[in-house]
Amino acid sequence: MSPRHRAFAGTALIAIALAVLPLVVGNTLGNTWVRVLDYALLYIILALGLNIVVGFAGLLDLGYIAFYAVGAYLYALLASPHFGLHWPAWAILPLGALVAGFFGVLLGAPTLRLRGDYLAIVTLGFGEIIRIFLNNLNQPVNITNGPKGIARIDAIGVAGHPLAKPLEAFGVTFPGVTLYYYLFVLLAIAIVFVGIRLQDSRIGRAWVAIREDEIAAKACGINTRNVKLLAFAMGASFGGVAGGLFAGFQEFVSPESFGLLESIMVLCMVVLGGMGHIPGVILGGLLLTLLPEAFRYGAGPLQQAAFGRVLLDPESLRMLLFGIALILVMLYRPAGLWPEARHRREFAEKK
Amino acid sequence: MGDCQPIIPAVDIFLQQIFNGLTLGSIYALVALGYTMVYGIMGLINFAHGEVVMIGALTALATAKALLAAGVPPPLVLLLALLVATLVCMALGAAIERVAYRPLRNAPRLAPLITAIGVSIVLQQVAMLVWGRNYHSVPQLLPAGSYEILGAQITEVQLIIMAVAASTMLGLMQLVNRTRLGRAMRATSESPAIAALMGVDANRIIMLTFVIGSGLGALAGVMVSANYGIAHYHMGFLLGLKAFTAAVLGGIGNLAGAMVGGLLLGIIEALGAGYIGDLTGGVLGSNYQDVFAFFVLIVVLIFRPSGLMGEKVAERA
Amino acid sequence: MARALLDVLNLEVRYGGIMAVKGISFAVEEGEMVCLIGANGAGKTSTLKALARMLPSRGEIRYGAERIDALPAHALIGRGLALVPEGRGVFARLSVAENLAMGAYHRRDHDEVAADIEYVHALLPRLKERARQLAGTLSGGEQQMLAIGRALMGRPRLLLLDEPSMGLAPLMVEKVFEVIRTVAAQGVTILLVEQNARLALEVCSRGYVMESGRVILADSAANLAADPRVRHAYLGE
Amino acid sequence: MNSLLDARGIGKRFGGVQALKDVSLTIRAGEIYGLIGPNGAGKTTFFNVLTGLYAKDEGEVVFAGVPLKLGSPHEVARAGIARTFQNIRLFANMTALENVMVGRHLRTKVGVGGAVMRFSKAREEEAAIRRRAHELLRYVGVEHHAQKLAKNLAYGDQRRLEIARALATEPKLLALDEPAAGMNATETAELRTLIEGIRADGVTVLLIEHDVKLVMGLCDRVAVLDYGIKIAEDVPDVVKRDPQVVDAYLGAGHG
Amino acid sequence: MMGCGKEAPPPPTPAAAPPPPPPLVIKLGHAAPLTGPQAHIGKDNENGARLAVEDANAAKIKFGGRDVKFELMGEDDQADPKQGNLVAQKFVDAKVNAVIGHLNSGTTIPASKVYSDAGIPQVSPSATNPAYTAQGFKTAFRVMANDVQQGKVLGEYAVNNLKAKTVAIIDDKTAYGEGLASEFKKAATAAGVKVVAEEHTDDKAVDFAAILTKVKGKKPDLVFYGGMDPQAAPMAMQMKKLGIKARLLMGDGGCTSEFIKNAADAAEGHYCSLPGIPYEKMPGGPKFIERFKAKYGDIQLYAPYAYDAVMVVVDAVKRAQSADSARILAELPKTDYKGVTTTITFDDKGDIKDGAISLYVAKGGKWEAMDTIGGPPPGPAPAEPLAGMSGMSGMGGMSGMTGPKGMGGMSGMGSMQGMSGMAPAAPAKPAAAAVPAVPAKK
Ligand SMILES: Nc1ncnc2c1ncn2[C@@H]1O[C@H](COP(=O)(O)OP(=O)(O)OP(=O)(O)O)[C@@H](O)[C@H]1O
Ligand SMILES: Nc1ncnc2c1ncn2[C@@H]1O[C@H](COP(=O)(O)OP(=O)(O)OP(=O)(O)O)[C@@H](O)[C@H]1O
Ligand SMILES: [Mg+2]
Ligand SMILES: [Mg+2]
Repeated sequence: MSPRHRAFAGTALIAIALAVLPLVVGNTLGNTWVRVLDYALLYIILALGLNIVVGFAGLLDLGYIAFYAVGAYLYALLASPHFGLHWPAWAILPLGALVAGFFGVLLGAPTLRLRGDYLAIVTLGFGEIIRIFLNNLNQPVNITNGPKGIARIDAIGVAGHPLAKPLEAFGVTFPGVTLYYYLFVLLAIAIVFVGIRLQDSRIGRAWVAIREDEIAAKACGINTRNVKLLAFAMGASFGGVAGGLFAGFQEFVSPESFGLLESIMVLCMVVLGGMGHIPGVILGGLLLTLLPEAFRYGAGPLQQAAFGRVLLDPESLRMLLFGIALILVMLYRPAGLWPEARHRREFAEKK
Repeated sequence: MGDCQPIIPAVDIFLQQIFNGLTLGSIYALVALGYTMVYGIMGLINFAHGEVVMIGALTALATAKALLAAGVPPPLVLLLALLVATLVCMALGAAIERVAYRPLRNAPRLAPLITAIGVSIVLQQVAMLVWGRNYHSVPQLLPAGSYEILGAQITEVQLIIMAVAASTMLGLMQLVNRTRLGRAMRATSESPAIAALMGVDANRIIMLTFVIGSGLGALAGVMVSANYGIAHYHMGFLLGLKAFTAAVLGGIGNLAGAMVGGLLLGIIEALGAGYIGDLTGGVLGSNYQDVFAFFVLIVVLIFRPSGLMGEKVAERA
Repeated sequence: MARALLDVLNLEVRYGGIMAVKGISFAVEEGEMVCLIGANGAGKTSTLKALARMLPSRGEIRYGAERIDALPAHALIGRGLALVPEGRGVFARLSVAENLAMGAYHRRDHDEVAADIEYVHALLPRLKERARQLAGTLSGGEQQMLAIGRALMGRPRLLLLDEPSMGLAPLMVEKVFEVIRTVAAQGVTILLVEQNARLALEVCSRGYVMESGRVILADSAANLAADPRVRHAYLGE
Repeated sequence: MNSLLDARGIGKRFGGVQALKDVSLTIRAGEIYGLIGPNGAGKTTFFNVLTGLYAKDEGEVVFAGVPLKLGSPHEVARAGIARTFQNIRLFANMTALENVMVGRHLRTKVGVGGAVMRFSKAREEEAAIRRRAHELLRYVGVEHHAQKLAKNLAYGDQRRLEIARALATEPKLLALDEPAAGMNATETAELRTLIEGIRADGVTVLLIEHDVKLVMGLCDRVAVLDYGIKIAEDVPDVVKRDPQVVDAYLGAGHG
Repeated sequence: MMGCGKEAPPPPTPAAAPPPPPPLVIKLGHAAPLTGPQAHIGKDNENGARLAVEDANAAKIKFGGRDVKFELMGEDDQADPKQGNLVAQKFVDAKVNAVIGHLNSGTTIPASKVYSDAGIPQVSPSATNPAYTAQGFKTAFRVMANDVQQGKVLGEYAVNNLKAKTVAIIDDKTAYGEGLASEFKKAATAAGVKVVAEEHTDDKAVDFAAILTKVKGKKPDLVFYGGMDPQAAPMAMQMKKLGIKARLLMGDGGCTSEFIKNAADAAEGHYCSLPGIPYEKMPGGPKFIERFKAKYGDIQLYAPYAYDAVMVVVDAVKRAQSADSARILAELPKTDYKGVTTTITFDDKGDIKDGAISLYVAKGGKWEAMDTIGGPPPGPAPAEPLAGMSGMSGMGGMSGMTGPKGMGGMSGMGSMQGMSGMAPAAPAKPAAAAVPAVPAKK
């Protein structure tokens, strides 16, 4: 087989695997795991967005979830009984990307001079400000419905079929979670594609240059302000899309989904997977979503098997194991589970 | 019409808000000192510091309860509880440093941040297993009296907290800026390898810094729980976050900055909660207290990118 | 025969898969002034770092009566071994005075430390002028002086110098070498790595030439300076 | 002769230190202009002000006939001034090749859309960037290290790489801050050939250097700074004999 | 010390000679936050549910000769809507027959969609946001008065009984706290009270000095707090420190033994409300408390409601004589069950009908019941007492009804009805709970 054929065969195989995965998982492990996969995909999209900001451009952003929130609330407000608007998802999602991108610039612009941990704390503050506004904008005019959140959001529809409803096709019933899975996979692939293309371009190089040495980058003629703002905007718009998907999938949004811990979790995915390395980030997103669920299933029964009784609360044990896993991974793979190997890529290309 | 409130605040209420802010601020400062200490040496946000504070509070509480039950007189109980908590936290700090941070000394910058988050989760869960999910009430060990100044109340506990925060800061500044150990700490913070050439055992210095920072955490924990009369395994997170914000506001790595940042944040929060409503004609209320605080933080950092007291970066192009 | 103060046997230094120093051996006698020259990337810095235990290495390093290859870096200055690292390595956020104080970190003889500060100030008056300035804001040359001054504060018996003339103005190079000579005259043993081979061979009594991680020549300074290979490769003739 | 760069009355102070005081100098197109002076004289500071990394206190610079927007490094680079740094500042974790490719950023323009869609124009531009980067690496003599991470190069090679990166921005004026530091005589001679070649290709060179032999042999004119003040400016032979310069900088050995 | 909540299942009774058919297992899902700041309340709910399942199993229910065995599947939803939906999906996959939960409205509402789609009945013990039952799902029930019901009672009580003319309102900006506070405000202003300050905090705060100082400046007669005890207790302490004389009035979130324990002497004199009738007055109440304490320690908050929620499902299962979700669902609306909190019947939305609400005052280190407003009277003990509760039947009805000693309470119409043993006629509107000048005596 020629390399071209091989690449094609590889792609086809991955495509088939991705297509069959939810059916297999749904029928063996149950739809819970398909739903877990759905969330994993949303987190992967988020992590890929944050990766642009943190991984490529080296800007530590602890308020990233704010963009997710912006996307989610935009969807919620435009497609729910709250304002009686029922826009189609396909109009809202791109708008969400745009609005979130705008918020990205809004955050980026005043913080350009800040470095490292100062930037981290300002972005954290920004994230909290957004959340607090969402939580409070039910007075004096009710915009966000405050802490009660917005319920009965329209499901995302494809070709007139709301994905929340099971679909009969090819003699198989696809439950809602599976349908969403397909949508999310497609979007995640698109975003991976954008990420890879950007990384391997003039712009991607400029981001890395800024990360490596901002002063030298400036002296090389890079307009660091614009390039940084671009990173913020791109990352934010990915977050905005993910937020819209989340709102449509969950059919409910409330401010508590957009707390600081979520930002930290997404950051963990990026770093633990391998900052700046797209496959690594995907792995990170996948692991950090699946792991706690696996612990949820494992923590009780495993103890039962090992000690004959449940010694520790499964819930505490689950979080405990999660914390320990974070520590261990970092100790043994400080650059992440699947770090960037820049020179390897370059070598491969030369041959 | 009848709702019309005087815009000029009543003196007693205003003064009370200042006291509130100073107390809260001193607490932030006390915790922030621990952050800044470690950050100053290692350039590491020790995300687990808030949890160390929590462990300090709960350990002191457990000790105090046991001692009170054994009939030990309260002043002695306080001292012993503080002592035990400090020792436990110091040991904890040493362990955290050894296990979670030392192996990552030369790792990418964000790696220790993630282990710090991991440690923080682990400490919380362990505390939950040991002390349960419930809130604990804290026996009154510090003096309970209070004074009235121009109609505003201030308790002895509050005065003690302010005094402890201020003297801790002064003590630390003395240590870091004036002593041989402090110089070694600062040298290590820049380059452990070069400091080693001067005979500095970087491992020892870093460990020591951690131990001091964590001991401070215990002190902070005791003060916090004494002030609020309540302790819980989850108390460290938010406190840590606020304190860290304060440290950044003041200029992280700078001890005086931690104090200034803490006090400022405390006063901003108190005045924010107290007066935003009146100032905005009721459109915004105390629910925007944190927005206000973060807004101030952002504005300060825009004009002073390394915090209020932060040193200019001594880097040359 | 007097035992060498520094005796290196089969020293190897690796960076990952790359071997930067490939099993070199050399010795420096007490009171001697020896130089190590070689092209960029020859492994000179790696060698000095290994001697100062800033890098892990294989092979034997004897210092005085002791093997030091298993010691941690911070244990050496107390034994009188000091390194002025390549690129100076001053503590940027410490003042000039504090940097000097760090040089005497391991010493407890406070009175003599104070006297040594006077001595260093006399030797390098610019440091006195700038005593309170943060070292990070000094010019390149000023930093080099500070690095040397700081090493002197440790009262070394063996001083390892990595390219002390780098970035110095001519007058200053003379000055620094004068200082080095003065120090050497007071009995401090010196191992000097220097790109300015001409100058190095002038002040030193013996020299080693390194290339690609190996010692390829070892001789008296005069012979080396006359060696055509050296003249061609390092003296630009 | 037409002047390429005209700096007038540049002043810069750091707290109590007046690093530059009323420094004026003119560099002619096509020459190699040396800037020397004792340590701490303000040479690097002059570079930093010129390339926009430090905000100036006083003065102005006219470059190629237009006033230079000081304080904005990327615009200075766009106007055609490129530099190297005294303490090498490469993108340590990028390969040598990528370092130079970053240097092309300024003269290329594919945006997000082009990068993602890889239109033929974008592909061509990318290929051209790569080609030019290889050329430049070859030009300075480190092409065999193209795929090594910059931080793993030997010191001398890092210096050359920095020059290649600077050249990638297509400068009219190349400002080199102590390029020969850490090089032995033979390597310095090679460097000299390189700089001469750069000049021959039409790039004006501004050189800070402490290697007097190199400066005096290479430069058409030399200016001397001392304590932030320009104390001399002339052809090397005159400067060399200027008693003030000998006193402050050269020392008796070089007279 | 390990905080281990799980008990080994009760050992199977030694089998008689003929091998019995395998028991019919009925799976109940229980979801609440078991980690995070609300973990203590979540675990409390789960414990309440566990106790109920044990009791139900001890009652040895049989359908057609087959033993029925209830199993509880407890999950942690972390009070996070996303986790809540995951847990819901897990229950659906596990084919649970009914769900008890979730604790918070923020998780209950999105999850209710999942249960509704799967046709699984859901009984929340503690979600009080009206929106939960307003979505039109046939599967959604709750055994607790919602914010509107409770807020209304509290608002009117503040005016009519506590004689407040001015109030300050504080809430924690959670769905629960703010929901309750806004309903309180509506009712109180309608009844003629002036709101002099409206302040907000959050559900993680411990420092309320600033807002309390502001409140102090406005000199209200009463301070209403919509939120939970972790904030309420320090709030009470700080009120005392600041010398605020006004009393706190709180909803169920502050109505806990933890509040009293943590606020200690600063708790004295504050008020709170709990949906339902004081436990000690319910037939199964005192015994429940005793047994719960013995097993899990103090009740945190909603354990009795979780217990009742399970029992309501068990009751429906018995009537349906089936484990089938659809059959259970058909029976649930017909519920008329005397629980430990109150007598439970549902309206057509799934809300508890005429939920009684009781008011308490902190006195001498414990909550003392004052009044009960609205709600059906606690009738006699169930005709068919569950085995686990059989011991209680003797103390049913009236014995629990003696007014709290030394209290001037028992003045609400609802309780008067109860005392006179009247049939659950049209419940008195709380507004009609006019305050008799003289405490009613039996
Ligand atoms: N950290 C490192 N990682 C990988 N390789 C390294 C590292 N440091 C040095 N090297 C390589 O080791 C070899 C020797 O380097 P070293 O710095 O010891 O040379 P040197 O003789 O001091 O050169 P120079 O005169 O340029 O300072 C070089 O090939 C260099 O590329
Ligand atoms: N960022 C800064 N903050 C404070 N002082 C500075 C700063 N940068 C430079 N200086 C001071 O300005 C003076 C000039 O420094 P500069 O680096 O320009 O000297 P130089 O001529 O390049 O010297 P060298 O030949 O040693 O590199 C020095 O005294 C230096 O200490
Ligand atoms: Mg070297
Ligand atoms: Mg310079």
